[in-house]
Amino acid sequence: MSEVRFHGRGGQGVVTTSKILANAFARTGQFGASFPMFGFERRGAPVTAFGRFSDKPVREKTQIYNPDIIVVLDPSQRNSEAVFQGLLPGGMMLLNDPDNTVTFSNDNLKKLAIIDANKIALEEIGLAIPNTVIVGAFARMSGLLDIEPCCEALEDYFSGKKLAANIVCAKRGFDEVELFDL
Amino acid sequence: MEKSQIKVITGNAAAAIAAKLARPDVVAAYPITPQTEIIEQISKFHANEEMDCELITVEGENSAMNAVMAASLAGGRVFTATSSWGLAFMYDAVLATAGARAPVVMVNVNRETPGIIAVSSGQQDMISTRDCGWIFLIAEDCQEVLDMVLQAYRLAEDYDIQVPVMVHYDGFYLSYLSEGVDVPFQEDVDKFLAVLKDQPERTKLTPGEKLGCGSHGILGGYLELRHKHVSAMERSKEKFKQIDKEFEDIFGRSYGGLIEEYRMDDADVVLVGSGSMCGTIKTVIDTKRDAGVKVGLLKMRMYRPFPSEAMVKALKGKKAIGVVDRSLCFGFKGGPIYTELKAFETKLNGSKMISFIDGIANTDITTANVGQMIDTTCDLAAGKDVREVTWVSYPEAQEDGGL
Amino acid sequence: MTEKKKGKLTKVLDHLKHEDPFSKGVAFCPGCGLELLIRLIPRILGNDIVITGTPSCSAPVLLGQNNQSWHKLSYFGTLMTGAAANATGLARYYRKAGIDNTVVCFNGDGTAADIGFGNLSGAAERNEPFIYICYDNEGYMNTGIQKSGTTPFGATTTTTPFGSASKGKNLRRMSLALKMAMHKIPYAATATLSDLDDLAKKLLKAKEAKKRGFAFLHILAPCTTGWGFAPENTIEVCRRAVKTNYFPLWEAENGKIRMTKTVKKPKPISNYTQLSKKFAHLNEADLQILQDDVDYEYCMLGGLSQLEAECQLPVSAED
Amino acid sequence: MSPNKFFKHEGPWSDANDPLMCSDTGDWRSKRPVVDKDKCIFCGFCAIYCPIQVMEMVENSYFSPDLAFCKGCGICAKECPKDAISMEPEGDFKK
Repeated sequence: MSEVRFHGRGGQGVVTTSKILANAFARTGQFGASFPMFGFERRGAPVTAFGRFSDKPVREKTQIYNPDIIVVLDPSQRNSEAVFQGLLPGGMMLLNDPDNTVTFSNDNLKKLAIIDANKIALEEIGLAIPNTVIVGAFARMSGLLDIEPCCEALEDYFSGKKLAANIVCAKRGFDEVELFDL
Repeated sequence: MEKSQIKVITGNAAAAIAAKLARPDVVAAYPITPQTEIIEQISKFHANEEMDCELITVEGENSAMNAVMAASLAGGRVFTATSSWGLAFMYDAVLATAGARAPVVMVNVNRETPGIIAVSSGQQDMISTRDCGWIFLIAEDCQEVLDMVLQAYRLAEDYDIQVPVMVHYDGFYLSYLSEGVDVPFQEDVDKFLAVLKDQPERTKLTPGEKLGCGSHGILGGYLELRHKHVSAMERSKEKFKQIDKEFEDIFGRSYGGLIEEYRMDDADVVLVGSGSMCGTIKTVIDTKRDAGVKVGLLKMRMYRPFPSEAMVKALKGKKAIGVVDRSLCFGFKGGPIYTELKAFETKLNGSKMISFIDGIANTDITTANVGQMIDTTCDLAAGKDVREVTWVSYPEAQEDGGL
Repeated sequence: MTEKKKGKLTKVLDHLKHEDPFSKGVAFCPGCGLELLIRLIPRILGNDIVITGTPSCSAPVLLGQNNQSWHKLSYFGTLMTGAAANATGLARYYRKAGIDNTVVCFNGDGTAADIGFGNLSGAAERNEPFIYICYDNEGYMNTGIQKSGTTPFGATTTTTPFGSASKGKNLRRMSLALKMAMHKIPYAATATLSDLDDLAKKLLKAKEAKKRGFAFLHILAPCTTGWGFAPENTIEVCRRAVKTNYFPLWEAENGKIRMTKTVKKPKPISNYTQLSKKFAHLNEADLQILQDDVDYEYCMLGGLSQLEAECQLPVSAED
Repeated sequence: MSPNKFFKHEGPWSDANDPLMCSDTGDWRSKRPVVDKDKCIFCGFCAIYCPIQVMEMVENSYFSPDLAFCKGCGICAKECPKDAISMEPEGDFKK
């Protein structure tokens, strides 16, 4: 089972990112559970969400304290202590950032993936909402999913032109994410 | 997947979809965190003609319960949902609904209760209304939320029962948790609920029919109705078991009826829990089992009526029992389920019992906390001196000699 | 046998088309205004109404005892807090099930003006399809005469006793019917027991209006026991309430407010208060306060009733 | 199952298909209305205002109270435009 923690701010679709991934896992016959950290959600405020993805049913209902993977949708939080808290050895991090040269000195972090998701989102949907780009990038980085179930999962959240544009976002996220082994 | 389809949805969406599948005549509700998404979803179904019901967007929870109570007594199938202060605000009508024996089905998304403002999970709202004469069911995950709402209609509207049913699930934990839910097809749900149409008609309030509901109970009349009510609650235990079996016949899922027993057969020590904590407990039990600890879980699906017979049967002779309560029983040191189970202690053939209080106001019942509870219960089984009541996430409580 | 017809039968009798569904011997006080009202409603509207009641003066008769009933109507008796919501649930279910219905939500002023006002207002805002009747005896009479929101200035009750620092109720009454008319409902009206032709017509209009939504009637029903007047004066008290403009008779049909009875030379308020002991302690200055309040309400109503003819609601948002 | 001794139904339902409850409210009376047939102009005001609705038409010519239930409030006498009804002490009618 992979335990994933998502960091972002209100309006970026942090919780939705986690939901779409859970949905994509379910479409492959695997299991996913997604939930927000408890508390008030409002635009601009830091938001944390969780995801558990597994080939077996997910039974735990607790928050995630020791993630295998951290996903940071808000570049300004990339250096906050909360982001790396509890990261397990061999951990991965997916970062939305225009700067692909950022480095981190965390002993447990072994794999880093960076993508300028805001730029892609602006180009494809005209809004700086990076979540669907992140979904594609997550599939590529984690190696746990193909891009197809991710695109199919988007059908539950978007329709029409928005769906088409977000599918492009996810695919570009999958194709354009840069991976670094640390 | 012929009979259903997997949808990744929240517990709230599962409740809303279950309500839709049950085809209620009247839905009345008022929003409150963490229940709000249920009525938003139902409003959407209604707006898109996916749900053919009278939707009453009332001005407060008290009216929600009063409206569905009356619609139910007029013969309708009804649905409403609330949480915490909302449940408190409809309390008089909750009592009246039970007293009138209106087979209302309500979802209560558990949340801490007013006074100390806490937008957080906890079963205190449920405990505060436990003796109101409703049947209480508690779901563990999103799938069970959906399934339990459907089972609730079979129970509430059964001619031999006619008692309102409240389906509880942990707010925040299940309300906002998205996971794969096997959503049944309408025709199967129709089939499952069709039994209710074949039974004798319940007494209904119909224009010109010379029947009235809300009569005074005088002399022995009040006692007679109360005794009928208590008898119906007793009957509901066996009925719920049957309903769970019939549910399995149609949907291929069953939950064990009143209680679910997890790795109980050869267990020496047992945790008793309810709701979303049970998933976490099962995971920890598996780990402990791998380490040779003979531990099991008794999950309560039905809380009112109290499934004492089933619990005694399952717990009899176990060395030690740790009861996990996500709420408080003011005036008693231990949690509510613990204090109630204590009443049957003499029937347990020497099983020892302790109380764990955890999960109040979103204090997470973590795997570590569950591990600690199992260890403590094992210590009790081994004859060590352990505290009767442990506030797991509040070690400071141990400084108080009284507790 | 001589055939003699010395007078002309009152046309009110023409409105009493239906059987009186109530048992003849029921436990209302002699001279009770409520008893007259509750018998007339089904005689005018028919015995197929579904009436809802709450703990109040009506409850001992409206609600049964064990399996037995005092009347033949369908009724639902529950709580003061949610009466309008009960009626909503009934009316909505009947609509869904295609059952022809007239739900009459019948409450005292304690429910309508006080503890149940929230859901009354909510039901009106949602334009729920039933008739809400407030029988106003200006206080909680069933529980031993305590004040309510419609208890007028100066009236003594057991919670507003006359004393060295108290004139009885030191506050003014609320204008319940006007407040309800402001909900933009198809029909709102006042009525009382002295003007039964007016009352009957308004009940029938309410029944017609509830096809389009919420209909509200505010009916003054004096209480001989609680107010301290002789039982034979019940109708006279109503009559004087109208003649002093203490309780003007008007209706708002689709929002158009119209006086249904105009009093050419209104009598001073003392003409009304002198009948009831609850006002007996008031001096002239006190009475003037009550008079001013009555004048204010009437002035406001007068202004509203003289608005342009086109000042009315669109027939119905739902049509 | 519990017996249906006081209630026929599971819940608090009363059933008016059975005989209605009825009190002998005539016993409450201390004065009784006495109608002067000659003065009565058959207008019906006593009948419409009677809270118990017990003023009955007799021979299409006058109204007469059902004394089994009349509580003696006196509204009929008060409202009669011709003073055709008088309230007379109940004691006078006792033997």
